[in-house]
Amino acid sequence: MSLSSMVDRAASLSRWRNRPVAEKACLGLGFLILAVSLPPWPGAALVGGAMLVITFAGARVPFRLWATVAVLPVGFLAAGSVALMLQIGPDGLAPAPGGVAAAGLLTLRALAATSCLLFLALTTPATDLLSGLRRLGVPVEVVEIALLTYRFVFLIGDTAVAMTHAQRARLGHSTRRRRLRSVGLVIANLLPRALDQARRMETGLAARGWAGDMRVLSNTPRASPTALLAIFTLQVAVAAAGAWLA
Amino acid sequence: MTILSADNVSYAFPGGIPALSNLSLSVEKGRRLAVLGPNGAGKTTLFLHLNGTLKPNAGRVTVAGKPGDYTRRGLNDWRRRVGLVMQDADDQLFAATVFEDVSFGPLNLGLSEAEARERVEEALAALRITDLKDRPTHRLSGGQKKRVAIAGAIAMRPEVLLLDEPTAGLDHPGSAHLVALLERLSAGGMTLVFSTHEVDLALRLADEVALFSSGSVIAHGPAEAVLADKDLLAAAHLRPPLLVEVCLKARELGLLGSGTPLPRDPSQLLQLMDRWVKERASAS
Amino acid sequence: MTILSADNVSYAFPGGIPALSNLSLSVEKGRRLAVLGPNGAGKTTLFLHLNGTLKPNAGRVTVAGKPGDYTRRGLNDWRRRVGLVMQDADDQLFAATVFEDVSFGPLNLGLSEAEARERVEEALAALRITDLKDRPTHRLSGGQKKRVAIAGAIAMRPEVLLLDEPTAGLDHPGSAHLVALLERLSAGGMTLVFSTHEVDLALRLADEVALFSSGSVIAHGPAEAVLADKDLLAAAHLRPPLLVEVCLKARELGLLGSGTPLPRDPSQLLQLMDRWVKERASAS
Amino acid sequence: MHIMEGYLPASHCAAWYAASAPFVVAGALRIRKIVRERPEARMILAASGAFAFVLSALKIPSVTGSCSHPTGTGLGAVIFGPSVMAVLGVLVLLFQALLLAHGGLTTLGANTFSMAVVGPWVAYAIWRLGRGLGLSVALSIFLAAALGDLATYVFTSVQLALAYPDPTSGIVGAVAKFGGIFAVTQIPLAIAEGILTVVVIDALAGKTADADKVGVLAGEIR
Repeated sequence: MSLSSMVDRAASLSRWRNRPVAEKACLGLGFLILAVSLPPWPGAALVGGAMLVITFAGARVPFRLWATVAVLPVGFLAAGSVALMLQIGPDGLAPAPGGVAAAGLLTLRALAATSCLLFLALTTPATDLLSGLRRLGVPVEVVEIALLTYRFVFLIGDTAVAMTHAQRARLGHSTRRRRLRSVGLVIANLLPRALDQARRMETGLAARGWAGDMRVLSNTPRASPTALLAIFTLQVAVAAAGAWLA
Repeated sequence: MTILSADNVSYAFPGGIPALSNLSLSVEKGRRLAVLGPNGAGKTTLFLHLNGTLKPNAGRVTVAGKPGDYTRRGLNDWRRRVGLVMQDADDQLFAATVFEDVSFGPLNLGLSEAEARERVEEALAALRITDLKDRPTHRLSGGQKKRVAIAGAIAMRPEVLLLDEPTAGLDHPGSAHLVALLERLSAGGMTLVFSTHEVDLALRLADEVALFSSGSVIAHGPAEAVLADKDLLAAAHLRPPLLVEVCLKARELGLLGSGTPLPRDPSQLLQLMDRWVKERASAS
Repeated sequence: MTILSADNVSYAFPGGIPALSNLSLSVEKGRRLAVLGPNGAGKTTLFLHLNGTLKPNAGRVTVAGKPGDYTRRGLNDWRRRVGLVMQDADDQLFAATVFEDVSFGPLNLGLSEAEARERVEEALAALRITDLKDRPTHRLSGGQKKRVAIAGAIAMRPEVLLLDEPTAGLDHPGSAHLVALLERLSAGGMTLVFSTHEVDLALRLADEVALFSSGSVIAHGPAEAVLADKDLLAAAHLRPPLLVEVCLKARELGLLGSGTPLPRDPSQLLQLMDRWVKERASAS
Repeated sequence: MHIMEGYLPASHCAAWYAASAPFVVAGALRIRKIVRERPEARMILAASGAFAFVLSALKIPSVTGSCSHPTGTGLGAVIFGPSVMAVLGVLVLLFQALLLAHGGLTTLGANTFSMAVVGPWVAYAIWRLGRGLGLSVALSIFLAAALGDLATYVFTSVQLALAYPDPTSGIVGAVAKFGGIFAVTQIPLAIAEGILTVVVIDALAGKTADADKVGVLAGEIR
């Protein structure tokens, strides 16, 4: 099972799964915007702190899961920070003056923003967020394609995993050359399968009276104005504190 | 009353590969018809004709006595009356959650939100999957997906339900569950047409069996008669169900009177065996 | 000689979803072992452990008595000895033609082209599909694809062949063909391990049956004993094969001596029935 | 390598969103038109998007032995065309952010520009150029995929340099620094992706009786 289905599973089993999407989106996206627009110290630090408290104390996201997903962005951060700590002068590479501080502030902001992203990813299934895009004015066709894409990702992903297992069983990955060729064969076999799947889905939906619209009834609760107000107040408070302390 | 029929239907896929040739079949209201044949015989293609997805090259399909209407309006009406559950449930489930998915058909019928909601609740209750309603569709087991796919069809309240290989890929508990469900739907008045290559399923569930071989129906009659005819079955590359074989043998050996109805499931056979022994004991 | 074994193997998918828990199973050289259980019980996950694709979180897998070696060299050797045929043949045919596809494994073994060619010819002959060799893989029927997938595994001359749900999706002629093929392979000395949820297949083909339920083996023994134990089967959500049920009933009714071996296929049962009647006739 | 969440300042995030918008909107309008004409094209586009996502999650070995994920920009541009690829690319990047924490939402605009606009257009241009010059299909595909991949990474380095210029050598120096970290290590991987794409196109061609499978597939989408 891949990381993608791990995150998806965590989101659909989350304690906050049935919270209104608008509330979670305001919380996560609002803080995300604050994280990148406030000065990193102490603004982003406050945002990160608030988000971590909400993630672990509020939504009770398991820490181990959170950490597993966070490893990838941290890797990028480490590599990127090296660049900030060095400068290219007349004598070639040298430590940049103030580079460590710059890298530190950037790290702070990136981690705060990442904690907002992880909060959203681990409490809200991607489909809920995509459905919400409709309300933001994204064309219906694109949202529908996005939702269908999400559905196909798991079907096609399973096929790719099974194909890879089958190749390993026949030593298709025993050398780098063979491995590259094997991956190429998986991709080449995946595309016709994906298109086939699309055609069958089309027949299946036509049988259910599909005439071009993909309307479904939503069963998710509406956001409560009180909760939205509370979220907004919290964000204003964090923003004010961040700006005032800076 | 004939609710659905195919009259001398022929069809070839683009590229000229023949799929159905001069096929005739009719379905009476309220019956349970098994379309039985080996893989690749054209069962799926037939079903796609019966709900108007494919249009015959020759011959015609009629719905409730009227020739099939392939206009957009006509097809809407057709698919409202004739539901189709495909072999692979993954080909029919597309929405994020079970509730959303089942609501797709009712909304396509143009129902109001309140009516659609009622239909969904009703379909979920009929399939006893109300507890799954908020589950993501891609996290269901094979048997659950099948039930959701059927709920999606039932929510449109069709008169006929076509099911392509309904037990394919299901294990024993999964298919037992499904058979019980289809029996309940049938008891509620739904006409069922299902394709299968499993003779046991046909014996268990069907009133009538149509034997399918290379694109044509080669026999159509009461399940007991068709499934007991070894030669016919062999022509469709099938063998009689073991239950039937045992009973035919028992008739041949005089253990069973030739008028006794054939058992439909294992427990009935075991009861019959008790009777053989008792009758023989009392006879001797 | 134990050729493959899992000792107290536990495995959970990333994210902590348990799949195997403290599972032990051993396979003797030359046997035909059925791993029998409902869908989702973890049979596929077990097979992926038995060829080194997945590594247990606890416990170990041994090959010919030695602990599994997960280094690249070790895995190459392991997979040369233990072939795997997956459930869906479409997932394992990659190349454009049958011949090319079957040559994938032999070429990966580092054999010369001439040697690889010989292996391919041999595998195609063993599966009696030499006539398919130039056919495009995507134009084969389900049964043919299955045979090509098996040929692809056989061409590496494994000692053990693992088959995940070998008859899934095949109709009667397709699975009869496959069973005959597996019997030939077994007669040639190949050790076979196959997973299935079909009790009849296990009865027809296996020497030994391991009952699988929620990630563990709950029983392992001679096919006749395990498949005749209703309680054990019920614990694995299975029911006894009809053949076995009829014979157990016959024993209970005194039609069949308790020492008589159980029939493995329908024709054997019908012969037995002849004997019941004859014996009773001569007895009375 | 996608730019991670929070790595760019707010002004840069907004600017890159604005820069990629025309391409994505043009693609979306095109998709809208296709879908209006043929509602079923939705399925094929969605399956193609899912294919692109799954493809980018596969691991390929590079010439040097390290492992990475193919970008798929070259293959996508050749099969689906660069304008549709812009929308499919955004979807893939969105799913990568939400399901893998790979990339981010604030940096979605910047990542879209490099991976769904620059990469596919460079690849597409090279593919057309190569064919126009009479190069073989294999060589054209190889160059398109390898250079499309490399262009993506060079451009990502430029984006990072614009946000974080070098204190002494300015933007040019910063491009060299980020390029040294992200783009140079990418050269072997770009070569690997080029080879991979040739294998894919070759195998795809063998999968059907039609001589020109690429054209056939393109016809499905466009």
